[in-house]
Amino acid sequence: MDLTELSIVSIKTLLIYVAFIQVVPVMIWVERKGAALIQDRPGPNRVGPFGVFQPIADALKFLFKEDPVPKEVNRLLYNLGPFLILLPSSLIIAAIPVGDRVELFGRDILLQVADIDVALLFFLSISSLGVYGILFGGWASNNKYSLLGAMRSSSQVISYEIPIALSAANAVMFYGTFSLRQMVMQQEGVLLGFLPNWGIWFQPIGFLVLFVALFAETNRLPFDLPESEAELVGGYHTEYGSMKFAAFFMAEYINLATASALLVTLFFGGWHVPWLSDSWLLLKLGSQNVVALVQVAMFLAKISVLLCIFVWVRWTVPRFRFDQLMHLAWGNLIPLGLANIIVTAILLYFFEGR
Amino acid sequence: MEAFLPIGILFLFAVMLCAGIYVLTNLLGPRIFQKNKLSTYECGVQNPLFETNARLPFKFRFYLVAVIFLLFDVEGAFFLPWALVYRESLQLGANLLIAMLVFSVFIILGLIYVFQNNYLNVD
Amino acid sequence: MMEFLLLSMILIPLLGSILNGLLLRSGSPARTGTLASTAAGLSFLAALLLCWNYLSTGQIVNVNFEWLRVGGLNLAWGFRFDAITVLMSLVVTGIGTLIHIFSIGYMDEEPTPYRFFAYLNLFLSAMLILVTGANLPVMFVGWEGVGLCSYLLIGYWYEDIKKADAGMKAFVINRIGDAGFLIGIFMLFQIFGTVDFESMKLIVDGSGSLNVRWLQFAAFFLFVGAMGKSAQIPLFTWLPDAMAGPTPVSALIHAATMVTAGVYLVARMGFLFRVSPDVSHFVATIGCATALFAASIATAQRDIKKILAYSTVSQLGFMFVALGVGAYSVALFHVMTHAFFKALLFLAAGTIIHGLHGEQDVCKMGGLRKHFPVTFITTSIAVAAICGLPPLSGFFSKDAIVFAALTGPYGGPYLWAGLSLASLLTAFYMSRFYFLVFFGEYRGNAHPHEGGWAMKLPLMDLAIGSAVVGFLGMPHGLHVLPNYLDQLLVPTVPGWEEAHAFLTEIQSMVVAVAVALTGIAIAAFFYLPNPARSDKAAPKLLAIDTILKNKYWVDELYEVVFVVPFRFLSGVAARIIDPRVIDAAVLFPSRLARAGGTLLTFIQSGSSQFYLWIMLTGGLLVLWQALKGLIV
Amino acid sequence: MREVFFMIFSIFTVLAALGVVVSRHAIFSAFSLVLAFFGLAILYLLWGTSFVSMLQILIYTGAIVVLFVFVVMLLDLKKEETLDSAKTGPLVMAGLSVWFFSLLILRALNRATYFKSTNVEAASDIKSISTLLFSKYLWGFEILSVFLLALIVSACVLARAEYMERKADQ
Amino acid sequence: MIPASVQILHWSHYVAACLFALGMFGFLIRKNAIVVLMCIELMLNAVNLILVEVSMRSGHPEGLIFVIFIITVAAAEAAVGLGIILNLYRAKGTVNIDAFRELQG
Repeated sequence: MDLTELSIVSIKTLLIYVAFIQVVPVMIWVERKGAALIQDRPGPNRVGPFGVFQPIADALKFLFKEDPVPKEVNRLLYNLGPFLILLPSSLIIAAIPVGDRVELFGRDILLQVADIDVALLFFLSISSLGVYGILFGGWASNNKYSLLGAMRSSSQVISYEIPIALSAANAVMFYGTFSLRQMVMQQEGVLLGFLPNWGIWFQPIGFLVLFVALFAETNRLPFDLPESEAELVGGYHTEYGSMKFAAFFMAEYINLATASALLVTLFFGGWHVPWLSDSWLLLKLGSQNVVALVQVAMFLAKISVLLCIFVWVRWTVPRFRFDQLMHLAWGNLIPLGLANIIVTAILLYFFEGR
Repeated sequence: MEAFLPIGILFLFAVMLCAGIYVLTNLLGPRIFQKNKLSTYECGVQNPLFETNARLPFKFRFYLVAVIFLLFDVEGAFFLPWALVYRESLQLGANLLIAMLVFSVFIILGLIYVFQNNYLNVD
Repeated sequence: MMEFLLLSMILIPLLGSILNGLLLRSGSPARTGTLASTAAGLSFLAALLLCWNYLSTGQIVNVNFEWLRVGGLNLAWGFRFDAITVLMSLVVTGIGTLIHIFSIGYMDEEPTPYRFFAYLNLFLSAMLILVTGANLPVMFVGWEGVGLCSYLLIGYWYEDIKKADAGMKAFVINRIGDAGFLIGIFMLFQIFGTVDFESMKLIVDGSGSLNVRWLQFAAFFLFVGAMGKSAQIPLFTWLPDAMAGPTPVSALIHAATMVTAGVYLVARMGFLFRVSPDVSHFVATIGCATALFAASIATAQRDIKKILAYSTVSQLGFMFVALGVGAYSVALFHVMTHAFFKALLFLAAGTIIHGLHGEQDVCKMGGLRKHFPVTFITTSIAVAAICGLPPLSGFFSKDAIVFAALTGPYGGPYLWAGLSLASLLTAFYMSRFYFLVFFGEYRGNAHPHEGGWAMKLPLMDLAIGSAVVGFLGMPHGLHVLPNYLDQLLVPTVPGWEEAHAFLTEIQSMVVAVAVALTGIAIAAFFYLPNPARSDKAAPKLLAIDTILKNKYWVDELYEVVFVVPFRFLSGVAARIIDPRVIDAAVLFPSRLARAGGTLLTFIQSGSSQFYLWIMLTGGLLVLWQALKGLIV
Repeated sequence: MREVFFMIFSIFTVLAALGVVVSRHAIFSAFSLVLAFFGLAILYLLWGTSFVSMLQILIYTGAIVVLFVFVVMLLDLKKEETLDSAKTGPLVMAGLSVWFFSLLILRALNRATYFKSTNVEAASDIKSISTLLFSKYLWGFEILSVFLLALIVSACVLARAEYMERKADQ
Repeated sequence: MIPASVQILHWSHYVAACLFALGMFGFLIRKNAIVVLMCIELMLNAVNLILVEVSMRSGHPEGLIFVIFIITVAAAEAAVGLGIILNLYRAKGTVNIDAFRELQG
């Protein structure tokens, strides 16, 4: 590893990391605008045109607010809480293949933080680390409600990890590799004439399980029972003020972004332009860099569509009761995922087995 | 092994971000501490009982969820390597399929057992 | 035929005792009494026939059965009927039968008479075994049987603790004697290799090269046995206490038969004592001492049976003097005569006590010649005989002994003087007894009545016997009748030739009669005029009354010398030695084990981490050793 | 380059492990356990087995320690004094001996021949491991499934949910 | 104490040894049952590390299969162990090992 390569890589990771962090203010704005639209009200429009600078205002507000630390709090874990959630969610970004590759400075740079051959497994493992933030945060703040909230939300998160693992296994079975980049490579071109060669057509149930599970994983609305204002006063982050509280939300939105990125890479062809194959694009646009640019734009477009869906679902679907939620995980999603794997295994056997 | 280097770098950036947040809030945030601010937030209900021992008497259900998650997580994890090699193995015959079917039979048995005694009806 | 007779003589009384004691157990004294007496009578008849056969044919009847064959010892159940046995068996069975008849009357109020008669018959058979035994072990069997019966009979009324103790005392002291007897038997077996009389006799008479010292020792130990059984000086205390038994018992056992067993033993082993001078001297001196000692005590006794008991001890002393000086035949002659008149005296005492309903104190009697006419006549004959008045048996046998003491092989003037003094005292106390009981007014408060004919008949027979028997052993000096007894006994018992002494036989007789008469005169002087105040007068003058009354405190002496230290020692053993030494030794290992155990409980501390720590270090050490070679 | 990382993360893991033993409250020991396993995962990465390290994070850190934290939260433990000085003497010795013992074992292993091969990073990627797992050790895999079923049953029985529930409510 | 010729020995050997030692050390010292279980996990991981290192350096991937099995067993051990500790806690109200002293002579 000589120095130049190192610097290139670090710059690349910084860029991608900053890009994903930018998602947070955008999402805040989209969320508020979306909620307003659904509830037929104007939403934030004071700060800048269409309230575009509202998120910045919120961010500054969080920065300047006081950060009260309750007395009998377990200091170390209390402070670590929010960051233990933020770290894993930001690590997951490394596995997402944003684009194909770019020729710069005479090198071929992959448009993703790290192209590891166990990317999907990496994604699964690191996402399972997220639980610690909730647990330690809830327990450390020495508050009955926060403890109960932590318990509930962590049991919800871990319960939904298994469906994710199963659907991931399903995808791996189909694509035959853990590397997300390879998966995206396999989703190029056209399928049956009129369909873009996406993974969703092959594993619709897998997509469905993963989609629902990812909702729970990110504590999005239908599943945001643990810190729902009405019941548990804010769940595990009741005791956190100002920026630490904001950290929770940043982590949540980053998780949202990575989740939708995963959905896109697994089922919606990643950075491929639908119906168009890369070679054709290279022919049309000439240089690879331009093609990469188009691919990245396509990737972002797909993600934003999904994000809007997330927001849309959040403000329309009512909240689950906790036991319904658990039942959904253990009673529906896991058996569905298992059945899905068995069915695809058998189908694969018939289509390809000798 | 080299592929994991960028992850390390990304980890560093993330740590920098968190440290930044932590430092900024401490620097910028005002420090006006009053007694009730420092007590844990009980939505206004002054209840001495909660003062002392905030740790909730244990809800055993949560422990059970964790245990069952652990075991099913292990079983789920076994699916991953299987999925990886399943497709090629089809050329060599269906023994991997049968193996997995047997494996999933036991998982289903486990699930049925768990549901029968409704260990998971977390209230 | 003769063998059968011999065996039947011995076994019939045994059969009688078994029938009475174990099978019939009938309550009425008449029925069991007659059964027992017939058994005794049959045995007496057998004895007579055997004697007639011996006297006529001189054939020594011998019966042998296989008993023990161990190592060098070849023991047989040997029974032998020779000269001495003639004499002894006649005395035993004859007097035995008379006493059986007498005791039928005596035992009329007893609730369990069959027990008494069973013991009596058993005693008879034991005595016969003793007498007819051909070798020492068989004799010892009889010896033990007799001891047992004496114990049983003395303690017949065992409810009374004193009587039971008396029985126990007799038995224990006899056992001491028996121990000496056993040691004697062992030594003899060691020396001769056989314990049969005949073979021993042949060896002693035959070879001259015997080691005399060992023989002396054996003889001495035999004499210790004799002392125990025949109540000589150190071991005589049991005989006076034995009076606790019923009177017929005293008569039969403690007068006539058992006590003479010791004399019979020494006489039978005469060939041995003949050869051991020192022991003979010792026997003589012991005999003389006992005679004097017992006679002196008898003078002060108030209990009628105690007087007779001490007189028996003294008479036994006379016999042992005879044996000591070597006149064995004379001793046996005195045994026979003494058996008759002493049994008679005892039976008379029995009738008197029976008549006075248990009153035994002489001072409370008196003037009984009116109430007991037959007893009076027979007792006067017996008293005359024992004092040694001429025509009666006592005179001949006692004077023969006194003369033998003077002229016997081991005799001497001092013995003669001692014996004369003893016979003086004998005359004195017997006449004292005679006057106190039969003369003066009756001082008791019971109304006396004489027993039936069953009691009188034996008295009369014995009286006749004690009068006539004397003529059998007439001393040579008188030249009236030949000494039939010597002719009978001398071949089997070593004879003796008189050494020249300052008195001839006739002169010694005259001196003896004078001594007797003076004794009687002194007694008459003191007791005849006023029997009432009699007891206070005589001995008090000499201020030795209290000593005599208390029997020289011999019993107390034994108590102090033996019993107290023994009790002290056993106490010490129980309190100190047992707990401290023995228990400690036993408990020490257990205490050690417990201590060890508690030490180990430290290991079982219960904390699982401690157990793990122990396992870890152990495992490490093992691994260290295992891998030592491999790595370091 | 690689040796440097080895050193850093070895020390990091050992310190974290020390944290587990020494920390006063069970929560801290759980937290340092997480760090230790994370360090170990990175060590596995440095050795080249990415699959095992991911598995380590997924199961060990993601499930087992979560269970530990759950239980710690369940039993509201007071702060406990960890090392009573009295016991440390012999047990420190135990630690030393264990370390020495493990080195002994390793030295023994070192002498074994098959160690001589250079540290070739042969078939260590995930595909080869998986194929090996499902070819040679298929039976182990099946037995594991039965084992896990038994585990589920036993864990549920041990937890005895309904009994505990009543007990907790008293 | 250890002879010089240890160049083959690698950093991870020492790490494994330390982990095992610390695990055993904690296992013997700590009074809290849960921490004891954690120390057991530590020990198991030390074994895993050795296995990984040896299998990678010798080129035989069987070691890794072993590691996978060990991980499952560790999961099993944790599940059942904690179940038992819960029962003990319910029985005695405490998790301190010294409270459970029934197994003694």
